[in-house]
Amino acid sequence: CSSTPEKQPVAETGSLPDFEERLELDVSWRKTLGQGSGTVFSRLQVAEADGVVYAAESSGVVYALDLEDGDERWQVTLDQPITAGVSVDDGQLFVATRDGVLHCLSADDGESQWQAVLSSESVAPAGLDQRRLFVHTVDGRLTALERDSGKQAWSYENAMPVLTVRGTGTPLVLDDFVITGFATGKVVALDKTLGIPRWDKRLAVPDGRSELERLVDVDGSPIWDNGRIYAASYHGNIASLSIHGETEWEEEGSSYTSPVLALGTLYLTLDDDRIQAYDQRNGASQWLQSALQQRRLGQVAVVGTHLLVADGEGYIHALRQVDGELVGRIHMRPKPLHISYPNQGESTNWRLLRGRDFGIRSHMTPTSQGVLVYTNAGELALVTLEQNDDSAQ
Amino acid sequence: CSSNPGKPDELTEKEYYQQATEALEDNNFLVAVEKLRELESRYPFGQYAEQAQLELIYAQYQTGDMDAVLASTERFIRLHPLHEQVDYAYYMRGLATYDLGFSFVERYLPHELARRDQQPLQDAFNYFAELLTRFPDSPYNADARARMVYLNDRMASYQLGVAQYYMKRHAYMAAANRANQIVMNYQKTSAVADALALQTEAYQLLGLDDKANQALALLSLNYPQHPQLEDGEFKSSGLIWVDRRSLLNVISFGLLDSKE
Amino acid sequence: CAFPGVYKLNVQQGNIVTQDMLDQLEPGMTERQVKYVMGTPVIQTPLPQASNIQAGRKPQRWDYIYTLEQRDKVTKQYHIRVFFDINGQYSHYSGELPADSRKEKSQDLPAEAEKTNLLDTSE
Amino acid sequence: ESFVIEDIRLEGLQRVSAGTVFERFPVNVGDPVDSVRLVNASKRLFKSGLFNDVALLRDGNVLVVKLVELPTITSIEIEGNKAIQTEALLDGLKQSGLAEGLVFKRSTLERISLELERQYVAQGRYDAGIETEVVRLPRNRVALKIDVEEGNVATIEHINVVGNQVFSDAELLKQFQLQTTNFWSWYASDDKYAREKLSADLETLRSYYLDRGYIRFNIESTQVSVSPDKEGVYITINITEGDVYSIRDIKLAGELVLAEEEFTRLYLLEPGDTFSRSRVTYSSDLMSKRLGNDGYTFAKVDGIPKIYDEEKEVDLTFFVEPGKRTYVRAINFSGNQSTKDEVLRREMVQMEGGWASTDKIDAGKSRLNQLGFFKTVNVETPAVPGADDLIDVNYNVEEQLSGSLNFNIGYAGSSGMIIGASVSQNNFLGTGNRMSLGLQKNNTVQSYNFSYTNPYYTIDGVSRGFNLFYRKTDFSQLNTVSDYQTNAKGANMTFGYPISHRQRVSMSVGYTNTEMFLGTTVPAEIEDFVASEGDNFDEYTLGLNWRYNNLNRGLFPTAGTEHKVSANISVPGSDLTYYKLGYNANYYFPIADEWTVRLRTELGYGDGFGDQKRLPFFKNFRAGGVGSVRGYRSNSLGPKGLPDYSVVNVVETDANGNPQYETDNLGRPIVDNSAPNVVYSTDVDGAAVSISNPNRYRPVYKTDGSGSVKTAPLFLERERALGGNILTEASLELIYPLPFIEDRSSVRSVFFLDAGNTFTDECYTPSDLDISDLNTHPYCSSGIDLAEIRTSFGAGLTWITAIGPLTFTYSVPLNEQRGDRTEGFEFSLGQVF
Amino acid sequence: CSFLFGDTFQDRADNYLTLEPQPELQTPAGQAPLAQRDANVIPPLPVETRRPDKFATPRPLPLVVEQVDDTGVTSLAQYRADSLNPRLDKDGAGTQILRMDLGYAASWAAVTEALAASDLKLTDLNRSTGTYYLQLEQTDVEDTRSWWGKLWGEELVTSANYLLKMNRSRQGVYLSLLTDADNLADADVTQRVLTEVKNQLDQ
Repeated sequence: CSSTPEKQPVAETGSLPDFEERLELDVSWRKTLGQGSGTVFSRLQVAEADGVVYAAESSGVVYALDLEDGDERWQVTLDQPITAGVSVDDGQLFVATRDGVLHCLSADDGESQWQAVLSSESVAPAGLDQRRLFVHTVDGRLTALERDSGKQAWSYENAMPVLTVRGTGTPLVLDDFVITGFATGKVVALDKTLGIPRWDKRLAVPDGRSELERLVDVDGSPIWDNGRIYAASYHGNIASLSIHGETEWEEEGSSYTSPVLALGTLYLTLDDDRIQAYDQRNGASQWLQSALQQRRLGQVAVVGTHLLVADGEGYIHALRQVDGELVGRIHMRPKPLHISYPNQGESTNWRLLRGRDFGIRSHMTPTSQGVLVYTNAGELALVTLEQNDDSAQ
Repeated sequence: CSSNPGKPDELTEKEYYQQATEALEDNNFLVAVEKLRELESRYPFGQYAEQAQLELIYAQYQTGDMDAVLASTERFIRLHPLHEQVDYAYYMRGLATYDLGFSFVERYLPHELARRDQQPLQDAFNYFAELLTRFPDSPYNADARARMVYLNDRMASYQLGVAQYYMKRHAYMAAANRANQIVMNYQKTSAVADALALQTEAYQLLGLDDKANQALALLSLNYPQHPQLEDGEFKSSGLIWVDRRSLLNVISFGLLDSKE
Repeated sequence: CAFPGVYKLNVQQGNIVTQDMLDQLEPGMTERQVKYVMGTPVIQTPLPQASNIQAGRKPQRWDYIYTLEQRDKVTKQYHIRVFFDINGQYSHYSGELPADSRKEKSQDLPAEAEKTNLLDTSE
Repeated sequence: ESFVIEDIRLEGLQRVSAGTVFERFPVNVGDPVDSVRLVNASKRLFKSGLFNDVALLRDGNVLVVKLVELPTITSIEIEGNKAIQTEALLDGLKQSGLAEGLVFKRSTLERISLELERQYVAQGRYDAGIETEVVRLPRNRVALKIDVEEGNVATIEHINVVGNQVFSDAELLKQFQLQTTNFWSWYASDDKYAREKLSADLETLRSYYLDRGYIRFNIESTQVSVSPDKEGVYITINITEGDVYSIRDIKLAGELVLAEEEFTRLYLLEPGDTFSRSRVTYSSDLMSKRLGNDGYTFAKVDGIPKIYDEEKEVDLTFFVEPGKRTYVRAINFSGNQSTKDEVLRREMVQMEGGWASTDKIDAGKSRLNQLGFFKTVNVETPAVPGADDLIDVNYNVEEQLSGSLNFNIGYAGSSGMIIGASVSQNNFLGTGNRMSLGLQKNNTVQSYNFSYTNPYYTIDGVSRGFNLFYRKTDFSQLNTVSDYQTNAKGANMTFGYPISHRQRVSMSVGYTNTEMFLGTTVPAEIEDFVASEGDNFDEYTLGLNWRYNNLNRGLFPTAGTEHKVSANISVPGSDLTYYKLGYNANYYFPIADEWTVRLRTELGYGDGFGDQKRLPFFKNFRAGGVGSVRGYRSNSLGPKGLPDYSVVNVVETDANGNPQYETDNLGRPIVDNSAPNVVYSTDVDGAAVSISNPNRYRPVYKTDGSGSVKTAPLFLERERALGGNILTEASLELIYPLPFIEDRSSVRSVFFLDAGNTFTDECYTPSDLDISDLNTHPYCSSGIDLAEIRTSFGAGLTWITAIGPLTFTYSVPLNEQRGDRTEGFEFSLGQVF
Repeated sequence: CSFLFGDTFQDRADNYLTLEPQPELQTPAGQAPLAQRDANVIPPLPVETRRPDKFATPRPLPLVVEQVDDTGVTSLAQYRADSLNPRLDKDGAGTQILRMDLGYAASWAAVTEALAASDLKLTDLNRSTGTYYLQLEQTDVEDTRSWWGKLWGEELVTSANYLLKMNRSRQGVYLSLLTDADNLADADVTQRVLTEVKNQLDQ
C-alpha cells in the first residue's frame, strides 16, 4: 500500500493556460536564504528601503542585501523562529518571533536595539509611523509600541470568532487613524494616539450553521489613496470608504489578500483565484481574468503598466493592466536543482524535488529595479520585465 | 474464471414466492429463508414484498435464529406501520425475546429455574404488553397474555430466590423487604405463598410481632395447606440453618452435632 | 464449633439511631421532618392497606431496628418505634438504645466498623 | 350548488388503506354537500400528513377523491464514505428525521447534506462535499443516492504556546494529544484536528501548571485558524504563567463526622510544599472514600485554596460535607446469562438493608473479579428516587469462558486405538462449582479422573471438594519402559475456608495406592528403592495449606500479592512415610498503565521419616519447563539417576585423548586379531567412552597402583533426571500490553527471566567391587550448590481460548551445562502460569 | 443420567401452558383489601382471553391478492354489475384490445390475478398509472453478439419489455399492449398476450 495512507491528492492545480508572450521576464539575481517560510504558512514579506533589501527567514535569520546585485551586507540570527515579515523605516528594522517577542534591530548592521513582549504571535509585518509601531497579533489585538524604547503606548482588543482564516493584514497607518481588518469581518479605525475605536465597517456577514460556513476574515491590509480607503474581506465584499468610514461603494469581492491600486483601477485576487479589476471611483467591474483558476494565486503586484501574480507551483504570471490579458510568465525553479547535461536542455534533478513546496505565498515587493520575489523554498530573486519590441502597444 | 458466469436463472417474483411457500409447507426453513431473501432483494417493490417479509419472520423463527427474527420484525414494524398484519410482527418480536430468556440450563434442568439475568424476561413482557395495547383484537393476544402471566411468575420466583438467600445469610431485613416486594408488586403469582411465610418468619426474628401476625393471617386465610402451617401452627422453614454445618457434623457425615 | 477460625462475615441490618437524633424529635413534627432527623426506616412498611375511608387510616408507626450479627451471634440490637397520631403528626417514640451506644453522637463512628486503613494494603 | 352524494370513489391509493381515508373524511354517502363543506373536508384530509395532494371532483353524483400519497423513502444509499461508517451516517440522519420508511418532504433534501456535512466538520474534514440525488420509483416511492467526497482531515501544521518562560514549548506540547505531523502520525493520526481533543489538551496544560504550584496560571486566549485551502490547521495558545505558590497551612471545615486524625492522615501535602492541584484533589478523594466506608456514600470533600499573592502562599481548607448516612435498598446483578444469582450474591460483603460502605461495595467487585468467571465487572450506586439516603448497588458483569473442553481419537501403532476426552468447567452449569472429568483409553493405558468442588459448601464459603483418580497400565504391552512407570488409584477430600478477608486455609485427607513397574534399564537409585521398599505402596495422606491472596483479579492479575504455604504428610501406617513442605509466592507491581512487574518464587523441601530415610524418589520435586524454569525440557533439571552400566577396561590415552597402542620396534602399532574393535577411555565424569579400533591394534590398558587393569562404568543410556527433595525456583517477569490487539482481556504477554533447580540432601553412593574408583555419583552432588542454579530468559504469551488456555513460550537458556536438555520453543494447553 | 438432567426432559419454556392462575389475595374480614401496585401490569383486553392449551408457531395470514381492490367498497353501485365478460375487440384505430365490463378496481384486480396465473412474466405493476410491465420472450431474434461475445458466454438477449395498459372506457375498461418505448406493439405479439390474458380470465 502507498506510504502515505489514503491522502487524497491535494486539489490538483489548474492546468497552465497558454498565451501569446509579449513580455519578457527574467531574473537579474537570485540568492538562497535558509529554508524559506517552512510549513508555518507565514508570508515572510521582503522589505526594501533605499537600495537595501531586508528579508527574514523562518528559522530565525535576518538578512540585508544590496538591491543591485543581491550581495549580502549583513545577516543576524535570532534565538527563535521568525513568524512575521520584516518592516523597516529610517534605520530601524522590526521583526517578530514565534515566542511572541517583537525585535527592533538597526537597519545598518542588524544590532539589536530593543525587544518587546507581545500578547500573542504576530504573522504580518508591523505598520509604523515616525513615532510608533502598530503590531496586529493573531489573538485579535492591535498594540502600539514606542519606536524608540519599545514601551507599549496602548493596546486594543477585538473579540475573536471560534474559527478564523490563518494570517492577518499589516495595519494601515494614516495621520490620525490606524486602520486594520479583523477576523470578525470588520475593518476598524482606531485613534492613533489613544487607541480607541473611531468607526468600523462590516465587510462580511457570517451566516450558516457550521463554524466553517460562518468563517469570515479580513486578512489583507487596507490601502489608502487620496482620501479613500479600500479594503477587501474573505466571504464578503470589497469596499471604498471615506476617512470617516462612510461607504463610497461596495462590491462583491471575497479574497484572502489585499487589493492593489494602479492608475484609477483596483486589482484583487479573489478566493477562487480569479483576478478582478474594479473602477476606483464606483467599483464597476473593468475585467475579470479567470484563466488562472485553482492555481492557488497570491497577492497581485503592480509593475509599470502590468500586474504580476505568483501561484502555488512557483510560476509568476504577468497580465496587462488594461484588459487582464496574460502577457508573460516565468517559472521560479531554484537554481541548484538545475542540472545541465552536455548538449541537453536544462533538466531538473527530480530526486531533490519530491515533496518540497515550490509555491510562492509571500507577497511580492515591487522596487525601482524590479520585483522582489521570495519563494516558499527560501529563494529570494529580483525579477525584471522588458517589453519585447514587437508587442502591439 | 469459470467459462460462463452462471447467472442464476432469473425467476419472476411469483416463482420465488411459490418456491418459498413450498419450502415452508414441507418445513425446510433454511431454503425458505434464502428464497424469501432473494425475492425481497430482486423485487423490493413487488406486491409480494411485504408478504415475503412476514413469511421471512416465520421461517427465521422456525430455524431458531432469534436475533434475525428481532431484526426482521423491527424492520417490518418501521417500514409498514399501517399494514393489516403488523400485529404479527409485534407478536413474533415478543416471542423471539421470550425464547432468548431461556438458556439451555433453565429449559431442561430440574431446579434451575428463574435464577439468572432478568433482562430478557422484562423485555419480552414489555414487547407483549405493546402488542396487547396497540392491537386489542389481535388473534395472538391469548397466547401473548398467557406468556406474560408466566414471565411475571418467573420474575416473582427470582425475587423469592434472593429473599431465601438472605434468610440463609441471616440478613432478615433484606429478606423481609424482598418478600414484601413480592406480596405487594407480584400479586397472583405462585411465589406469594412462600413470600408470606418467609415474611412471617423474618418479622418474628426481628421482633415485629404485629407485622408477623398480619402476614401469618393472610397466609392461613389464603394458603391453609402451606407446608409451614401444621394444623394452624407456623413452623420455621429451616432456611436459617441451611449450609451452617460444623466441622464435627461434616466429619461425622451429619450424624453428630446437627442443628435441626 | 464450626470450622476453627473460619472467617464469618458481619451481617449488619437496619438503621443506626443515636441519642442526639432521638433528642431532636418533638411532637407535631411532619413525616418529612422525622425522616430528615432519623433517616428513612430500612424496614419497609409492609402490606399497606388500601387507604380507603371506611377502614379509617390506622395511625402510622415506623420501626427503626438495628441488628449486628458477628460470627453467627447477635452482638448488638435495638428497636425504636416511632408513633404518629391520627392526622399523621409525630407523637412519641418507644424503646431505648443499649447502654454502650447511648453516648454515641449521631455522626460518630459506628462501633463495629473495621479499622480499614486505605493507605496500607497489608491486612 | 350542493348535491347529495351517491357514491365516493378514491383514486391513487397505494399504501394507505381505504379505511384510514374514510376515518378522516368527514363526508359520507347520502350527505348533502356544497363546495364550502368539500373544501374543509379536503383540508382535514390533507392535515393527516399522509398525502402530497388531495383533489375532489364530481362525476355525476359520484364524488371522486383523487389522492397523491407523499412518497416514502425506501432506501438511502451512501457512497464514497470511508472515514465515517455508513451506519454512523445513517444514525445521524435518523436523528434529524430521515430514515427508510419515513415520508420524504422537499425540505429533507437540503437537511440531508447539512447533516452529513456537520458530521464531517466535527471530524475536522473541512473540505468535505455532499451531493444528494432523488430517484423516483413506481408506487410513489423515492430512493436517495448520496455521493460523499470526504476530502482530507485538516492536519495540524503549527501549535504554538506563547508566554511560557518556565517550561519550553517542547515540554508542554509533549503532554498534548494533538501534535503536528510526525513520524507516528500515520498510525496515531494525532495530527488530525478535533475540537474535543483541543479542549482536553488545554485542560492538561492547565493541570500541568496547577500541579506545579502556578496557581495564578491562566490561558488568556486560544486561536484556531485554517489555511485558505482548508488543508492545514494553525493553533496558537496565549498563556500567562504567574509565580509558584507554596502551602502556608491546611485547615478542616464542615461536619467532620470522623475524628480529625482520620482526615489529617490522608493529607498528601503539608505546609511548605509547593501547591499541587492533583495532590489536593487526590487527598479530597481519599477523604470522601474514607467517609464512604462509614456509610456516607454521598460524602463530598473539596479542597479550597485561599491565595495570598504578595507572599505567594496559599491557605488550603478542606470543606467536609458527609451528606446523610446511606443505606442499601437492593443489590442487583445483570449480564449473568448462565451464572446463578446466588453465585454472585454470596461473594458480596455489603449486605442489602445495611448501611452502605464504599469499601465493601468495592470489595464485592474485586471478589467477583477473583472468581475468574467474568471478563469485566462494573458497579454503579444510583440513588433511589424519593429517598435521599437510600441507594441501589447494581453490578453488571460480562461472562467469559471459564473452562476447557477437548476430545481426541487416534490410532498409534504401539498403543492401538486411542480415545481421550477431558472437560473442565470452573462454573459448571453456572452453579459456581468446579467440575472436571477426564478419561484416556488405549490398549495399554486406561486413566480416569473426576474432581468436583463446591466452593460454598457452607454459607461462609467453606468449600468441599473431592477427587477420584484411577490409572491402569498394562505393562505387558509396553516393550520399552523408560526407567519406571506407576499405576495409581485413590481419592481425596478437601475442605477449605476463609479465615479472614484475604486468607484461606484448607485441609485434605486422602488415600492413594501406587503400583510401580520398572523398565529394562533402571537407574540404581530406583532399583535400590524398589529392592528395599517393594513396588506397591498404600499411602494415607494429610494435607494442610494456607493461602493469602489480595490479587486484584482472578485471571491475569496485575496488582497485589499471593502467598501459599503447603504441608503434606503421609501418616504412619502408610507403606511410605514422608512429608513435603512447599512455599509459593507471587508479587505483582503495576508500573504503568497495562505494564506490570511480577516476581514469582517457589521453594520446597521433603524428607522421609520413620523407616523412610529419604523422600521416595517418585515424590521428588521436579524443575524445568513451563511453569518452572523455562528453556529447559520439562522435569529435566536437578540430580540425575545413576544409569545402568556394564564394566569395561580402560586404555591409556595420550594428552589429547587418543588411545595408546603397543608398538613394534619400528614404532608401528601391532595388529592382533584378538584385540577388541572398540576400546574405552573415560570422560571427565569418569564414565567410559567408546573409541572404535577398526584395525584391531593391541591397546595398552591403564593399570591402577596395584597393577590390575583400571575399569570404568559404560552407561547403557543417558543419565535422566530424578528430581530432588529440595526445590528452589524464582522468576522475574515484565507483563506488557501486546501492541495491535484491541481486546487484551484474554491475552497476556510477558518477558521473563527464570532461575531455579532441584537438589538432594544426599546422593546415592555407588559402590561396585569391579570398579574401584566408582565411589562418587557422577551425575549428582549432594546439598544445595548455587552454581547449579539454571537461568534462562525469553518471551511468553498466554491466550484464553474456547478450548482452554494456550501458552506459547520462546526461551534462551543462559547457563546450560553439559548434559542439560534445553527447549527453545514450548507450547502447552491448559496451564496458566 | 437422571442425576444431571432430571427425569422428564420437557422444555420448561412451555410451562406457561400449564401454569395454574393464582387467585387474588383475600384479606381477613374487616381489613381493607391490599393496595394493588403490580410491577408488571398486563394491559386489560376488551374481551378476556382464555389461556391456550397448546402452542404452534403461527404463520402470517396468506396474501389476499385482491386486497389491492379496496376501492370496491367505495363504488358499491357498480360492483353489483355481475360478470367481467372479457372479449377481444378492435378499437377505433383497428388495434387489438381486450374489453371488460366491470369497473376499474374490479378489472385491475382480476387482470393482476390473471397475469400472475399466466406464463407471462410480470416484472412490475403500477396501479395509479394502470400499467403492467411484462417481459416477453422473442421468437425470431437475429444474433447481434460479437464473435468474442459469443466466446465469452455473452447472453443472447431474447426477451423484450412490454407495457400492458388498462384504460377506462364508457362503461368498463379495455387493455392495450405497447412496447416500452410507448408505441403500439405489433399485432401478433398483442394477439398472443391478450388471448392469454382472456383465457386466464375465463377460468
